Amino acid sequence: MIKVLLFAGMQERAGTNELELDEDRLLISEIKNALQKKYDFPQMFQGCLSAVNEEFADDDTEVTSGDTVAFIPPVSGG
Amino acid sequence: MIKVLLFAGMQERAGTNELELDEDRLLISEIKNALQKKYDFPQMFQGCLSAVNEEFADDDTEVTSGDTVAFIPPVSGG
Amino acid sequence: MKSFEIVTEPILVQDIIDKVIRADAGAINTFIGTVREMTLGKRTTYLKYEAYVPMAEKQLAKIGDEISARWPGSNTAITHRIGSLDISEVAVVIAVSTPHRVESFDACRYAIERIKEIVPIWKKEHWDNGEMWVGDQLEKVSYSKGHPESEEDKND
Amino acid sequence: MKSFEIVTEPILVQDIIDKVIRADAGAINTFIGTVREMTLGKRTTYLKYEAYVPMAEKQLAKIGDEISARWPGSNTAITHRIGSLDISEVAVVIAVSTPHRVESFDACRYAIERIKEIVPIWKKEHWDNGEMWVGDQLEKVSYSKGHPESEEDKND
Repeated sequence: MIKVLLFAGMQERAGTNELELDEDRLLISEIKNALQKKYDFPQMFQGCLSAVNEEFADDDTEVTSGDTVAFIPPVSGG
Repeated sequence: MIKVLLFAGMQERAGTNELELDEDRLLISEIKNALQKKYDFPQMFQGCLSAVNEEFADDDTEVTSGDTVAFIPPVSGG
Repeated sequence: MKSFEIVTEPILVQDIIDKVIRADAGAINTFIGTVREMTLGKRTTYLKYEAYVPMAEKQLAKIGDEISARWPGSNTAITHRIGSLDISEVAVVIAVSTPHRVESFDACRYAIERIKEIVPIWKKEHWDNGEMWVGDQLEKVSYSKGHPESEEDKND
Repeated sequence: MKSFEIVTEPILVQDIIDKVIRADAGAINTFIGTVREMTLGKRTTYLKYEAYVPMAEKQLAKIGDEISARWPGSNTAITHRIGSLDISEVAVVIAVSTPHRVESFDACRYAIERIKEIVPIWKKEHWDNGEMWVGDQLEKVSYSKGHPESEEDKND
Protein backbone atom coordinates (compact mmCIF):
# COMPACT_ATOMS: atom_id res chain seq x y z
CA MET A 1 0.00 0.00 0.00
CA ILE A 2 1.29 3.48 -0.95
CA LYS A 3 0.16 6.50 1.04
CA VAL A 4 -0.43 9.81 -0.79
CA LEU A 5 -0.65 13.18 0.99
CA LEU A 6 -2.36 16.23 -0.50
CA PHE A 7 -2.10 19.85 0.69
CA ALA A 8 -3.58 23.31 0.24
CA GLY A 9 -5.76 23.74 -2.87
CA MET A 10 -5.20 20.16 -4.02
CA GLN A 11 -6.45 18.87 -0.70
CA GLU A 12 -9.58 21.00 -0.95
CA ARG A 13 -10.18 19.92 -4.54
CA ALA A 14 -9.84 16.25 -3.65
CA GLY A 15 -11.84 16.64 -0.46
CA THR A 16 -9.23 14.65 1.47
CA ASN A 17 -5.70 15.07 2.77
CA GLU A 18 -4.70 11.44 2.47
CA LEU A 19 -5.24 8.61 0.00
CA GLU A 20 -4.16 5.00 0.08
CA LEU A 21 -3.24 3.28 -3.16
CA ASP A 22 -3.41 -0.47 -2.98
CA GLU A 23 -0.34 -1.04 -5.17
CA ASP A 24 3.09 -2.55 -4.64
CA ARG A 25 5.05 -0.41 -7.07
CA LEU A 26 4.30 2.79 -9.00
CA LEU A 27 6.12 5.68 -10.65
CA ILE A 28 5.36 9.19 -9.37
CA SER A 29 4.19 10.03 -12.90
CA GLU A 30 1.71 7.14 -12.78
CA ILE A 31 0.30 8.39 -9.48
CA LYS A 32 -0.03 11.90 -10.93
CA ASN A 33 -1.91 10.57 -13.94
CA ALA A 34 -4.28 8.56 -11.80
CA LEU A 35 -5.03 11.51 -9.51
CA GLN A 36 -5.42 13.93 -12.39
CA LYS A 37 -8.00 11.61 -13.95
CA LYS A 38 -9.82 11.22 -10.64
CA TYR A 39 -9.89 14.87 -9.44
CA ASP A 40 -9.33 16.96 -12.58
CA PHE A 41 -6.93 19.38 -10.82
CA PRO A 42 -7.22 22.78 -12.58
CA GLN A 43 -3.48 23.21 -12.96
CA MET A 44 -2.65 19.56 -13.70
CA PHE A 45 0.20 19.42 -11.17
CA GLN A 46 1.77 22.51 -12.76
CA GLY A 47 4.58 23.79 -10.54
CA CYS A 48 3.83 20.95 -8.18
CA LEU A 49 6.79 19.12 -6.63
CA SER A 50 6.75 15.57 -5.36
CA ALA A 51 8.27 14.09 -2.22
CA VAL A 52 8.80 10.49 -1.20
CA ASN A 53 9.21 9.88 2.51
CA GLU A 54 9.78 13.62 3.10
CA GLU A 55 12.49 14.01 0.46
CA PHE A 56 11.97 15.66 -2.92
CA ALA A 57 11.63 13.18 -5.80
CA ASP A 58 11.21 13.15 -9.60
CA ASP A 59 8.42 12.01 -11.89
CA ASP A 60 10.37 8.84 -12.68
CA THR A 61 11.03 7.95 -9.05
CA GLU A 62 9.61 4.54 -8.26
CA VAL A 63 7.75 4.13 -5.00
CA THR A 64 6.89 0.88 -3.33
CA SER A 65 4.43 -0.32 -0.75
CA GLY A 66 5.04 1.40 2.59
CA ASP A 67 6.29 4.65 1.04
CA THR A 68 4.57 7.98 1.65
CA VAL A 69 4.23 10.24 -1.39
CA ALA A 70 3.42 13.94 -0.94
CA PHE A 71 2.46 16.39 -3.66
CA ILE A 72 3.78 19.87 -2.88
CA PRO A 73 1.98 22.68 -4.73
CA PRO A 74 3.87 26.00 -5.03
CA VAL A 75 4.87 26.93 -1.47
CA SER A 76 4.06 30.29 0.11
CA GLY A 77 5.52 30.28 3.60
CA GLY A 78 7.33 33.20 5.21
CA MET B 1 31.12 81.92 28.51
CA ILE B 2 31.54 79.01 26.10
CA LYS B 3 31.05 75.47 27.38
CA VAL B 4 33.25 72.68 25.96
CA LEU B 5 32.44 68.97 26.30
CA LEU B 6 35.03 66.21 26.01
CA PHE B 7 34.40 62.48 25.58
CA ALA B 8 36.11 59.10 25.61
CA GLY B 9 39.90 59.20 25.40
CA MET B 10 40.02 63.00 25.20
CA GLN B 11 38.03 63.24 28.41
CA GLU B 12 40.43 60.87 30.17
CA ARG B 13 43.47 62.73 28.85
CA ALA B 14 42.08 66.07 30.01
CA GLY B 15 40.86 64.63 33.30
CA THR B 16 37.53 66.39 32.87
CA ASN B 17 34.39 66.08 30.76
CA GLU B 18 33.58 69.76 30.72
CA LEU B 19 35.47 73.05 30.44
CA GLU B 20 34.27 76.61 30.53
CA LEU B 21 36.03 79.20 28.38
CA ASP B 22 35.50 82.74 29.55
CA GLU B 23 35.25 84.20 26.06
CA ASP B 24 32.51 85.93 24.07
CA ARG B 25 33.47 84.74 20.62
CA LEU B 26 35.85 82.06 19.29
CA LEU B 27 36.37 79.92 16.19
CA ILE B 28 36.28 76.15 16.65
CA SER B 29 39.85 76.07 15.31
CA GLU B 30 40.94 78.52 18.04
CA ILE B 31 39.40 76.32 20.72
CA LYS B 32 41.16 73.27 19.28
CA ASN B 33 44.52 75.05 19.32
CA ALA B 34 44.06 76.17 22.90
CA LEU B 35 43.09 72.68 24.08
CA GLN B 36 45.88 71.02 22.11
CA LYS B 37 48.39 73.31 23.81
CA LYS B 38 46.88 72.63 27.23
CA TYR B 39 46.45 68.84 27.05
CA ASP B 40 48.80 67.67 24.28
CA PHE B 41 46.29 65.20 22.82
CA PRO B 42 48.25 62.35 21.20
CA GLN B 43 46.33 62.52 17.95
CA MET B 44 45.91 66.30 17.80
CA PHE B 45 42.20 66.14 17.08
CA GLN B 46 42.84 63.78 14.18
CA GLY B 47 39.53 62.35 12.93
CA CYS B 48 37.79 64.38 15.60
CA LEU B 49 34.54 66.10 14.62
CA SER B 50 33.11 69.17 16.29
CA ALA B 51 29.55 69.99 17.28
CA VAL B 52 27.98 73.25 18.36
CA ASN B 53 24.76 72.96 20.32
CA GLU B 54 24.43 69.29 19.29
CA GLU B 55 24.86 69.89 15.55
CA PHE B 56 28.02 69.10 13.60
CA ALA B 57 30.14 72.16 12.84
CA ASP B 58 33.36 73.10 10.98
CA ASP B 59 36.71 74.44 12.11
CA ASP B 60 35.74 77.92 10.94
CA THR B 61 32.38 77.94 12.73
CA GLU B 62 32.23 80.85 15.14
CA VAL B 63 30.77 80.18 18.56
CA THR B 64 29.59 82.79 21.01
CA SER B 65 28.94 82.96 24.71
CA GLY B 66 26.17 80.55 25.73
CA ASP B 67 27.05 77.99 23.07
CA THR B 68 28.04 74.44 23.91
CA VAL B 69 30.90 72.99 21.88
CA ALA B 70 31.53 69.23 21.83
CA PHE B 71 34.53 67.44 20.39
CA ILE B 72 33.57 64.08 18.95
CA PRO B 73 36.47 61.63 18.58
CA PRO B 74 35.95 58.76 16.08
CA VAL B 75 32.71 57.09 17.12
CA SER B 76 32.40 53.36 17.82
CA GLY B 77 28.77 52.67 18.66
CA GLY B 78 26.79 49.68 17.44
CA MET C 1 14.79 23.21 22.37
CA LYS C 2 14.45 22.70 18.61
CA SER C 3 16.18 25.25 16.41
CA PHE C 4 13.91 24.55 13.42
CA GLU C 5 10.29 24.25 14.29
CA ILE C 6 6.72 24.48 13.05
CA VAL C 7 4.39 25.63 15.82
CA THR C 8 0.70 26.39 16.23
CA GLU C 9 1.00 28.81 19.17
CA PRO C 10 2.15 32.47 18.95
CA ILE C 11 5.91 32.84 18.53
CA LEU C 12 7.91 34.81 21.09
CA VAL C 13 10.73 36.51 19.20
CA GLN C 14 13.05 36.48 22.20
CA ASP C 15 12.83 32.67 22.40
CA ILE C 16 14.24 32.38 18.88
CA ILE C 17 16.97 34.94 19.58
CA ASP C 18 17.98 33.06 22.73
CA LYS C 19 18.68 29.97 20.61
CA VAL C 20 21.46 31.74 18.65
CA ILE C 21 23.11 34.07 21.20
CA ARG C 22 26.74 33.04 21.69
CA ALA C 23 29.79 34.62 23.31
CA ASP C 24 31.68 34.64 20.00
CA ALA C 25 28.86 36.30 18.05
CA GLY C 26 28.73 40.08 17.93
CA ALA C 27 25.72 40.35 15.65
CA ILE C 28 22.25 38.84 15.46
CA ASN C 29 19.93 39.57 12.58
CA THR C 30 16.28 38.73 12.97
CA PHE C 31 13.61 38.62 10.30
CA ILE C 32 10.01 38.67 11.44
CA GLY C 33 7.27 38.05 8.91
CA THR C 34 3.91 39.44 10.02
CA VAL C 35 0.43 39.35 8.51
CA ARG C 36 -0.05 42.49 6.42
CA GLU C 37 -3.51 43.97 6.07
CA MET C 38 -3.39 45.32 2.51
CA THR C 39 -2.04 43.37 -0.46
CA LEU C 40 -2.61 44.74 -3.95
CA GLY C 41 -5.49 46.87 -2.71
CA LYS C 42 -7.31 43.97 -1.07
CA ARG C 43 -7.92 43.94 2.66
CA THR C 44 -6.86 40.66 4.24
CA THR C 45 -9.02 39.72 7.22
CA TYR C 46 -6.83 36.83 8.31
CA LEU C 47 -4.41 34.26 6.95
CA LYS C 48 -4.30 30.55 7.33
CA TYR C 49 -1.03 28.66 7.11
CA GLU C 50 -0.77 24.94 6.54
CA ALA C 51 2.38 22.81 6.44
CA TYR C 52 3.61 19.32 5.73
CA VAL C 53 5.03 19.51 9.24
CA PRO C 54 7.72 16.80 9.44
CA MET C 55 9.11 17.64 6.00
CA ALA C 56 8.89 21.39 6.66
CA GLU C 57 10.99 21.02 9.82
CA LYS C 58 13.54 18.94 7.91
CA GLN C 59 13.72 21.58 5.18
CA LEU C 60 14.17 24.39 7.72
CA ALA C 61 17.05 22.43 9.26
CA LYS C 62 18.49 21.98 5.76
CA ILE C 63 18.48 25.77 5.34
CA GLY C 64 20.34 26.00 8.64
CA ASP C 65 22.94 23.55 7.33
CA GLU C 66 23.32 25.56 4.12
CA ILE C 67 23.89 28.73 6.15
CA SER C 68 26.46 27.06 8.42
CA ALA C 69 28.39 25.90 5.35
CA ARG C 70 28.24 29.27 3.63
CA TRP C 71 28.83 31.52 6.66
CA PRO C 72 31.18 29.68 9.04
CA GLY C 73 30.70 30.58 12.68
CA SER C 74 27.02 31.38 12.18
CA ASN C 75 24.10 29.95 14.15
CA THR C 76 20.54 29.85 12.84
CA ALA C 77 17.10 29.27 14.35
CA ILE C 78 13.80 29.40 12.47
CA THR C 79 10.25 28.99 13.76
CA HIS C 80 7.21 29.16 11.49
CA ARG C 81 3.69 29.26 12.82
CA ILE C 82 0.73 27.56 11.15
CA GLY C 83 -3.02 27.83 11.66
CA SER C 84 -5.13 31.03 11.59
CA LEU C 85 -3.25 34.31 12.04
CA ASP C 86 -4.74 37.77 12.46
CA ILE C 87 -3.37 41.03 11.08
CA SER C 88 0.06 41.90 12.55
CA GLU C 89 0.54 38.44 14.08
CA VAL C 90 3.94 36.86 13.60
CA ALA C 91 4.10 34.06 11.00
CA VAL C 92 7.84 33.42 10.93
CA VAL C 93 10.90 34.37 12.94
CA ILE C 94 14.43 33.79 11.68
CA ALA C 95 17.45 34.59 13.86
CA VAL C 96 21.04 34.30 12.69
CA SER C 97 24.05 35.12 14.84
CA THR C 98 27.47 35.70 13.29
CA PRO C 99 30.77 37.07 14.55
CA HIS C 100 30.41 40.24 12.44
CA ARG C 101 27.40 42.22 11.29
CA VAL C 102 27.52 41.99 7.49
CA GLU C 103 27.18 38.19 7.40
CA SER C 104 24.21 38.29 9.78
CA PHE C 105 22.21 40.32 7.24
CA ASP C 106 23.27 38.19 4.27
CA ALA C 107 22.59 34.88 6.02
CA CYS C 108 19.19 35.93 7.35
CA ARG C 109 18.18 37.22 3.92
CA TYR C 110 19.25 33.90 2.43
CA ALA C 111 17.09 32.05 4.96
CA ILE C 112 13.84 33.85 4.10
CA GLU C 113 14.45 33.45 0.36
CA ARG C 114 15.05 29.72 0.79
CA ILE C 115 11.93 29.33 2.95
CA LYS C 116 9.94 30.66 0.03
CA GLU C 117 11.54 28.08 -2.26
CA ILE C 118 11.92 24.75 -0.51
CA VAL C 119 9.78 24.58 2.64
CA PRO C 120 6.34 22.94 2.27
CA ILE C 121 4.20 25.64 3.88
CA TRP C 122 1.15 27.20 2.25
CA LYS C 123 -0.66 30.42 2.96
CA LYS C 124 -4.34 31.02 2.31
CA GLU C 125 -5.46 34.63 2.27
CA HIS C 126 -8.94 35.40 3.49
CA TRP C 127 -10.72 38.61 2.54
CA ASP C 128 -14.26 39.77 3.29
CA ASN C 129 -15.48 38.27 0.04
CA GLY C 130 -13.24 35.33 -0.69
CA GLU C 131 -10.09 33.35 -0.15
CA MET C 132 -7.09 32.10 -2.10
CA TRP C 133 -4.18 29.76 -1.62
CA VAL C 134 -1.21 32.00 -2.43
CA GLY C 135 0.97 30.42 -5.10
CA ASP C 136 -1.70 27.91 -6.01
CA GLN C 137 -4.04 30.64 -7.19
CA LEU C 138 -7.27 28.67 -6.95
CA GLU C 139 -9.37 31.68 -6.06
CA LYS C 140 -12.77 30.86 -4.64
CA VAL C 141 -14.45 34.07 -5.84
CA SER C 142 -14.32 36.04 -9.03
CA TYR C 143 -11.97 38.96 -8.49
CA SER C 144 -12.50 42.07 -10.57
CA LYS C 145 -8.81 42.83 -11.05
CA GLY C 146 -7.97 39.28 -12.08
CA HIS C 147 -5.25 37.33 -10.36
CA PRO C 148 -2.58 39.24 -8.47
CA GLU C 149 -0.07 40.30 -11.09
CA SER C 150 3.20 39.42 -9.54
CA GLU C 151 4.62 37.09 -6.91
CA GLU C 152 6.77 40.00 -5.73
CA ASP C 153 3.77 41.91 -4.49
CA LYS C 154 2.34 39.11 -2.42
CA ASN C 155 2.09 39.21 1.32
CA ASP C 156 5.67 38.70 2.46
CA MET D 1 7.58 55.83 24.05
CA LYS D 2 10.64 57.24 22.29
CA SER D 3 11.62 55.56 19.02
CA PHE D 4 15.25 56.72 19.27
CA GLU D 5 16.77 56.32 22.65
CA ILE D 6 19.97 55.97 24.65
CA VAL D 7 19.39 53.89 27.78
CA THR D 8 21.42 52.60 30.69
CA GLU D 9 19.27 49.57 31.53
CA PRO D 10 19.19 46.25 29.59
CA ILE D 11 17.26 46.46 26.32
CA LEU D 12 14.27 44.18 25.75
CA VAL D 13 14.23 43.38 22.03
CA GLN D 14 10.45 42.95 21.95
CA ASP D 15 9.95 46.52 23.19
CA ILE D 16 11.79 47.86 20.16
CA ILE D 17 9.90 45.57 17.78
CA ASP D 18 6.58 46.71 19.28
CA LYS D 19 7.40 50.29 18.30
CA VAL D 20 7.45 49.45 14.57
CA ILE D 21 4.73 46.77 14.15
CA ARG D 22 2.00 48.09 11.87
CA ALA D 23 -0.95 46.55 10.02
CA ASP D 24 0.45 47.60 6.65
CA ALA D 25 3.91 46.15 7.30
CA GLY D 26 4.57 42.53 6.39
CA ALA D 27 8.25 42.47 7.35
CA ILE D 28 10.34 43.52 10.32
CA ASN D 29 14.10 43.28 10.28
CA THR D 30 15.95 43.53 13.56
CA PHE D 31 19.64 43.97 14.14
CA ILE D 32 20.99 43.18 17.58
CA GLY D 33 24.56 44.08 18.43
CA THR D 34 25.94 42.05 21.30
CA VAL D 35 29.23 42.08 23.17
CA ARG D 36 31.54 39.54 21.55
CA GLU D 37 34.13 37.79 23.65
CA MET D 38 37.00 37.41 21.20
CA THR D 39 38.24 40.21 18.94
CA LEU D 40 41.49 39.74 17.05
CA GLY D 41 42.56 37.04 19.45
CA LYS D 42 42.05 39.13 22.57
CA ARG D 43 39.50 38.14 25.17
CA THR D 44 37.21 41.02 26.08
CA THR D 45 36.10 40.90 29.71
CA TYR D 46 33.53 43.67 29.36
CA LEU D 47 32.79 46.78 27.33
CA LYS D 48 31.95 50.26 28.41
CA TYR D 49 29.87 52.52 26.19
CA GLU D 50 29.70 56.27 26.62
CA ALA D 51 27.55 58.73 24.64
CA TYR D 52 26.91 62.41 24.18
CA VAL D 53 23.35 61.50 25.03
CA PRO D 54 21.19 64.39 23.74
CA MET D 55 23.10 64.63 20.47
CA ALA D 56 23.20 60.83 20.07
CA GLU D 57 19.40 60.63 20.35
CA LYS D 58 19.06 63.44 17.79
CA GLN D 59 21.40 61.61 15.42
CA LEU D 60 19.51 58.33 15.82
CA ALA D 61 16.30 60.18 14.96
CA LYS D 62 18.08 61.67 11.94
CA ILE D 63 18.89 58.15 10.74
CA GLY D 64 15.19 57.33 11.14
CA ASP D 65 14.31 60.34 8.96
CA GLU D 66 16.82 59.27 6.33
CA ILE D 67 15.30 55.79 6.25
CA SER D 68 11.73 57.14 5.97
CA ALA D 69 12.79 59.28 3.01
CA ARG D 70 14.63 56.47 1.27
CA TRP D 71 12.20 53.61 1.99
CA PRO D 72 8.66 55.05 1.99
CA GLY D 73 6.27 53.21 4.24
CA SER D 74 9.01 52.11 6.61
CA ASN D 75 9.09 52.62 10.38
CA THR D 76 12.30 52.60 12.42
CA ALA D 77 13.18 52.35 16.11
CA ILE D 78 16.68 52.28 17.57
CA THR D 79 17.81 51.92 21.17
CA HIS D 80 21.47 51.95 22.18
CA ARG D 81 22.60 51.09 25.66
CA ILE D 82 25.52 52.77 27.44
CA GLY D 83 27.46 51.90 30.58
CA SER D 84 29.20 48.62 31.37
CA LEU D 85 28.11 45.57 29.35
CA ASP D 86 29.13 41.96 29.87
CA ILE D 87 29.79 39.35 27.19
CA SER D 88 26.63 38.57 25.14
CA GLU D 89 24.72 41.55 26.53
CA VAL D 90 22.80 43.62 23.99
CA ALA D 91 24.37 46.98 23.09
CA VAL D 92 22.05 48.09 20.32
CA VAL D 93 18.72 47.03 18.83
CA ILE D 94 17.46 48.35 15.51
CA ALA D 95 14.01 47.41 14.21
CA VAL D 96 12.67 48.44 10.82
CA SER D 97 9.24 47.49 9.51
CA THR D 98 8.42 47.74 5.82
CA PRO D 99 5.56 46.53 3.61
CA HIS D 100 7.82 43.98 1.87
CA ARG D 101 10.81 41.99 3.05
CA VAL D 102 13.66 43.19 0.84
CA GLU D 103 13.48 46.80 2.01
CA SER D 104 13.48 45.75 5.67
CA PHE D 105 16.94 44.20 5.25
CA ASP D 106 18.32 47.12 3.26
CA ALA D 107 16.97 49.76 5.62
CA CYS D 108 18.17 47.99 8.77
CA ARG D 109 21.61 47.51 7.27
CA TYR D 110 21.69 51.19 6.40
CA ALA D 111 20.84 52.07 10.02
CA ILE D 112 23.72 50.14 11.58
CA GLU D 113 26.21 51.55 9.07
CA ARG D 114 25.04 55.10 9.80
CA ILE D 115 25.23 54.53 13.56
CA LYS D 116 28.89 53.76 13.09
CA GLU D 117 29.37 57.02 11.18
CA ILE D 118 27.35 59.81 12.76
CA VAL D 119 26.18 58.90 16.27
CA PRO D 120 28.38 60.15 19.15
CA ILE D 121 28.79 56.88 21.05
CA TRP D 122 32.12 55.43 22.08
CA LYS D 123 33.09 51.94 23.07
CA LYS D 124 35.92 51.06 25.43
CA GLU D 125 37.12 47.48 25.37
CA HIS D 126 38.40 46.00 28.60
CA TRP D 127 40.66 42.95 28.64
CA ASP D 128 42.38 41.21 31.51
CA ASN D 129 45.48 43.33 31.00
CA GLY D 130 44.28 46.61 29.60
CA GLU D 131 41.69 48.76 27.93
CA MET D 132 41.19 50.82 24.79
CA TRP D 133 38.72 53.29 23.37
CA VAL D 134 37.82 51.73 20.04
CA GLY D 135 38.36 54.19 17.23
CA ASP D 136 40.37 56.50 19.42
CA GLN D 137 43.09 53.90 19.91
CA LEU D 138 44.67 55.37 23.03
CA GLU D 139 45.62 52.02 24.46
CA LYS D 140 46.49 52.01 28.11
CA VAL D 141 48.87 49.06 27.97
CA SER D 142 51.52 47.98 25.56
CA TYR D 143 50.03 45.39 23.26
CA SER D 144 52.37 42.87 21.70
CA LYS D 145 50.62 42.74 18.35
CA GLY D 146 50.44 46.50 18.00
CA HIS D 147 47.18 48.27 17.36
CA PRO D 148 44.30 46.28 15.88
CA GLU D 149 44.95 46.26 12.16
CA SER D 150 41.58 47.04 10.72
CA GLU D 151 38.35 48.71 11.70
CA GLU D 152 36.51 45.90 9.94
CA ASP D 153 37.64 43.38 12.50
CA LYS D 154 36.52 45.33 15.51
CA ASN D 155 33.75 44.24 17.81
CA ASP D 156 30.62 44.91 15.80
